[in-house]
Amino acid sequence: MTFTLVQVIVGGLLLGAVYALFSSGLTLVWGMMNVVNFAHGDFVMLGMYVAFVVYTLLGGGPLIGAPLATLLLATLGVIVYFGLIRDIMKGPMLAQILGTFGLALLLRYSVFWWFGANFLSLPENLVGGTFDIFGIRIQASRLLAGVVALLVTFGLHLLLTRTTLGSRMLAVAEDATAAQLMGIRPDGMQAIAWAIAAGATGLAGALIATFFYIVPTVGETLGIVAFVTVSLGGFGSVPGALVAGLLIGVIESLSGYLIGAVYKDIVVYALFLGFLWFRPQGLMGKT
Amino acid sequence: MRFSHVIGVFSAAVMSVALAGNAAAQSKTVKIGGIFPMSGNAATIGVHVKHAFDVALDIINNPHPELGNFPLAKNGGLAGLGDAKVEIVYADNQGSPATGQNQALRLITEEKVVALTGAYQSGITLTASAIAEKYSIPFVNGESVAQNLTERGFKWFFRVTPIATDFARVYYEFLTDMKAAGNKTDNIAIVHDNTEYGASVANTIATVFKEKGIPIALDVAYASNATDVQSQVLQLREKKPDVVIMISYTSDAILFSKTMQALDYKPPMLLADDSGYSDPSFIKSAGKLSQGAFNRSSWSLGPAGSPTAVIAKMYKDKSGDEMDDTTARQMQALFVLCEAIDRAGSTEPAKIQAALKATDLKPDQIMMGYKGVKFDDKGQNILASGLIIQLQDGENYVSVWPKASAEKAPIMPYKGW
Amino acid sequence: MLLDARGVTKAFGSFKAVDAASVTLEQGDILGLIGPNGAGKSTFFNCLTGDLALTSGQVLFEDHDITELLPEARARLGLARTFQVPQTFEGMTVLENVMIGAFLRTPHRAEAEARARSVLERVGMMRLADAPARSLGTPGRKRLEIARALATEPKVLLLDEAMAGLTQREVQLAIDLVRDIHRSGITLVIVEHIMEVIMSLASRVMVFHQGKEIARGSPREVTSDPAVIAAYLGTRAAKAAAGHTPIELMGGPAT
Amino acid sequence: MRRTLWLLIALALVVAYPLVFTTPFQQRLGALVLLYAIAASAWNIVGGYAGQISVGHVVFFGSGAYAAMGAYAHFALSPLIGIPAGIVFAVLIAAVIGGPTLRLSGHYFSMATIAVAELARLIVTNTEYLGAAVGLSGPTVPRNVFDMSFISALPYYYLFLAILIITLGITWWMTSSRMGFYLRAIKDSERAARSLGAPASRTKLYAYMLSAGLTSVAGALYAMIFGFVDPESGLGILISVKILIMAALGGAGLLFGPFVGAAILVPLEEISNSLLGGKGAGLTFVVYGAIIVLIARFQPGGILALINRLWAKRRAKPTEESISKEASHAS
Repeated sequence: MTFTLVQVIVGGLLLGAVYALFSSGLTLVWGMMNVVNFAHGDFVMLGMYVAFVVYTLLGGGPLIGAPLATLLLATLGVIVYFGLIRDIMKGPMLAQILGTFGLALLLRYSVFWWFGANFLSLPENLVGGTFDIFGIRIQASRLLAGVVALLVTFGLHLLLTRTTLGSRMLAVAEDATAAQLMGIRPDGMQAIAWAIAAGATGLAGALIATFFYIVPTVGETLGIVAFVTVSLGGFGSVPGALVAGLLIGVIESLSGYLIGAVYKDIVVYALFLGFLWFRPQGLMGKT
Repeated sequence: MRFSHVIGVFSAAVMSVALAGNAAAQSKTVKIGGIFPMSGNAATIGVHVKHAFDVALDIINNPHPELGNFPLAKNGGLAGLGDAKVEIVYADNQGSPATGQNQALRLITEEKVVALTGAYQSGITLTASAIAEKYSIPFVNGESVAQNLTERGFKWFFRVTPIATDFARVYYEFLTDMKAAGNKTDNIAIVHDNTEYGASVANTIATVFKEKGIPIALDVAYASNATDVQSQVLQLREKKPDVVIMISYTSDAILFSKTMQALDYKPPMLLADDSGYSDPSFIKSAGKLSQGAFNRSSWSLGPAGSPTAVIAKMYKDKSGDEMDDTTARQMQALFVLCEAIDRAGSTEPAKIQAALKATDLKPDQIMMGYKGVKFDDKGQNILASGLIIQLQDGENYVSVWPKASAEKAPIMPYKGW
Repeated sequence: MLLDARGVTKAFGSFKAVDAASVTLEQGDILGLIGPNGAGKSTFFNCLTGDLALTSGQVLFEDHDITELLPEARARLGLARTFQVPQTFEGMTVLENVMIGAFLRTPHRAEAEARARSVLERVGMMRLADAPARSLGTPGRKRLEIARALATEPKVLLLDEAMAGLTQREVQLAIDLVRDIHRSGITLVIVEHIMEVIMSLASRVMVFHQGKEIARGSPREVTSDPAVIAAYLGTRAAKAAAGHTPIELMGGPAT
Repeated sequence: MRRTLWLLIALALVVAYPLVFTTPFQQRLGALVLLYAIAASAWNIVGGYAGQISVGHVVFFGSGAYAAMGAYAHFALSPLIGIPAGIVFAVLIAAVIGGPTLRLSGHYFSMATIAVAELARLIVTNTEYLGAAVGLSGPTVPRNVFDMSFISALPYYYLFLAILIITLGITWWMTSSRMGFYLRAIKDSERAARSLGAPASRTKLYAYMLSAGLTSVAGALYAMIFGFVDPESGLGILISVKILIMAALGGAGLLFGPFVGAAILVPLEEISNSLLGGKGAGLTFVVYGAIIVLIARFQPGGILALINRLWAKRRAKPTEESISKEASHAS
């Protein structure tokens, strides 16, 4: 009993790290630019397909797939920023929902058109199998995703708090006009933020692909988790997303095991709403 | 006299228009509407069924002597309608009951289809067939298993596929035979999603088994399209059931297989309820992790040269995928419909309806492992039945039960990866 | 006593933006709040209007405790305000902006419109009634905010830098407007950087520095207070600037 | 007066539509446009006028749909009886969740409404009484006219039209009353509105409740025309998004914006699905997505806003000079 419980919690933590991983990009653009990206889940999906294509064409694992997905998605992020976001972020919030939701459909069904609707999958042993530590099973692919999640969170946090680039980005986030007066180009900073966010999302997709199925509509499933994670963590807070992700992962695992799997999402949403009541700015958000 | 004269001219005109219409219909084509999910979560179904229907149309519209006595194979077209060709007009239901109904209406009134088939998800079949009923157009369903579809008192709805009660009986008989062969089968767990499909099938199985004196020991329900199923697998690992019955769509089926491997859990016997476990993309993605999985199916390849084997090969050439049960059942429904139209010798809905009611196909006239096709007054095929197949040696299912149609013997226990 | 704030303290974390400030306002007063940037005068102002909740202290309005009241409830009692950065209702016309204020005293649209028109007449914006508010520039917006506030028929009007960003001629026009409002019997609190405005309008002045009140009195008394000069310029600069009049130093007419 | 004339012409066109386009599919398309216009107009009250972007409106939609089908399925009553019950239920939910969530600003409000909607969907999926995942069906073979199960779309069309007119009437009445003024003010600057005495929380809550009640009517009508409701089609978040997109596309915060949006999107969706959907390559959504992106990018205020702007260009615009001139003149 207790043994299984430990496994449940370990599994929940690993799952939570993955949630955190694919939420960090969303929280970045959400917090910095006040843009809701409804296409976020589909960025994850694109990262997964990059990993799949890399594997099929080159036979390479995440060692090649992940950097390539990061790079390609970062490029896409910049394109999306200049092509769409730059204009809609000045508009009402509705225009943002409209624009990014349209983008989500466009991306999802372009992939559908190209790759078809079939479920795809990478081979299980692409990332070194499963460890067994005192009977607790840890999948190497999930562990890798978890470690990368920590690194990405840490890296983004350092970038934002310790570097000139980071403080410039934050200055733009704080007040774009004032930043411009100080000689910072808001456009450039925001494009970089999109590149980083989309790149991190692509990276997440490539890693998740090693243990999840790949299908054009997978972004829908993952997107909504990212939204809850980011809201719970506080918009714009990268460490917040990590803590929230871990929390949701463990709550889902525990409630799925103890109460029943059909109720785990109910538990998560109810807790989330209850939490919003007492702390509307999220775990680590600013008031 | 003048009045009757007018009547006479009028009726002559009507008759000639009717005849012309009839003649036109005969020289042209017979249009059938196909409503399937072609986008959204179940889009893969739509992709497969299109390939399958292409093959079916090839068989119906062109002479295929290699299929022997298989209905509609000999002639090029429907013999009963002067070799009229069959054409399918497809519509995407987008996984939504509302869209499905709109498209059914469009197919009936704009495309003037003479009959409908589809629509995969039971909820959509429900709304789409309601429109067909209102417009008095036959609706032949090949794959939706919800019980209530044939409980609505409809006159124009016909279902070829076996339904949950049939499966439950198959599972019970299969497990009884397995127990007789020395396997433990008393402690049964059902794992199912809480969609209309998963919940209703799980319910029916539980009820049937309880009646037979074997209550289900563990019921693991989960929400479909899960992001994670670790806790469910751990529940199973802890309770150690003898048999795990899996009722899952493709996405969750893949996750379960991957998670079972990651947590090193193998039930002694894994019995899947078709659906996700039959999807070729499941076999490609997770077949290697699910070796020895039993599966309910009504499709089996049959010996080389048999009509089923020929059809399977045509399908593989067309789509690149192996024929699976869901696709085959959909294809069978199309054959049943076309056979009835051929027998009716007309495209009038009422005549097709009458012909469908009179349908009586023998096992050698169908491609599925049913005992035949014959509808009761609710429209349910009373001869529908199933068999058990097993994933053996790689990526192919082989039929293992009942003995009469078994290609190989069942292998125990579940091997996994 | 119209308004009485006692020991108002507002802390953000450990930082006290306003530290135990008190003020009383009598019917007919024009109270000026001055102080260098970041002195806490705007925070104090927002504590009076109810936009910020007090950390400690008490605010009385006509002897009722309004400390816990929401801004809208204070408006109903007769406390109106303008904003430092104009908060014009961009999607509305000038007339509609003023009607929002007028609606406080009447639920009827026609009545609100009539009252709004008469306020527009009074502030000299009648011809712009149907113009979209977003077409206004800074002077227009500042004036519109005053009109809106007047439409609520306030007893006390709090003006937050109503003249910032105006040209000298526009400032003069605005001063005339404020005098006119004062003559109609409305008590005023004005936060202002421009000393000329304070000098010519205020009957009493309160000076803030680092969250604390450092001086109060008539405008003339306050501007000659060494502590005030030091607060504005720092002690060294105050000595260096000894030859100049205080008004010039504080950004008076010279700017 | 000119506006009234145009309105009458538009009304005449809408009334005449099903008599001109007579095939069942065209008539049904017309009915669906009106149905979505009702839902989007109801959303517009809180999303457009008050600027509170609710993404969870499907909760109210679903309560109407379930009430209508439940009246038939459990009590063998006409689905019409379910409408008032659905309204009461929706307004109650709005009152309960509106209190805490309307305090939340911007994105948090949107997220909270998404969470509420998902919660409702999950709970209903696990509630046997509401048909769980299978859903509830209406009468397929009508017992009488009150079962609202017609073959022709015409009765639906004119019923929906009547309700749309009522919805727009209520909206118009609201916008021209104090409440409407307050809502628009709160949308532009809540702080300023409150400083002028607008009771922001209460006004938003009333708008939310009004919007919820009307949305539930739309849900009930939806269930009637399709004769069915299940958790996905009655409570799926995509319905909310669809409603929101229609309002935004036509012009949120404008009386006829949602109608214009519905009149464009519903046919676009159905026709592109009819033309492209059967090919099974997902092209419908590529086209649909691209159009939405283009509109968001180039016309974020919606199509009606563009038309209004072109219209307004013909009028003279007051300039900055005239303002200061006027001011000096008056003082």
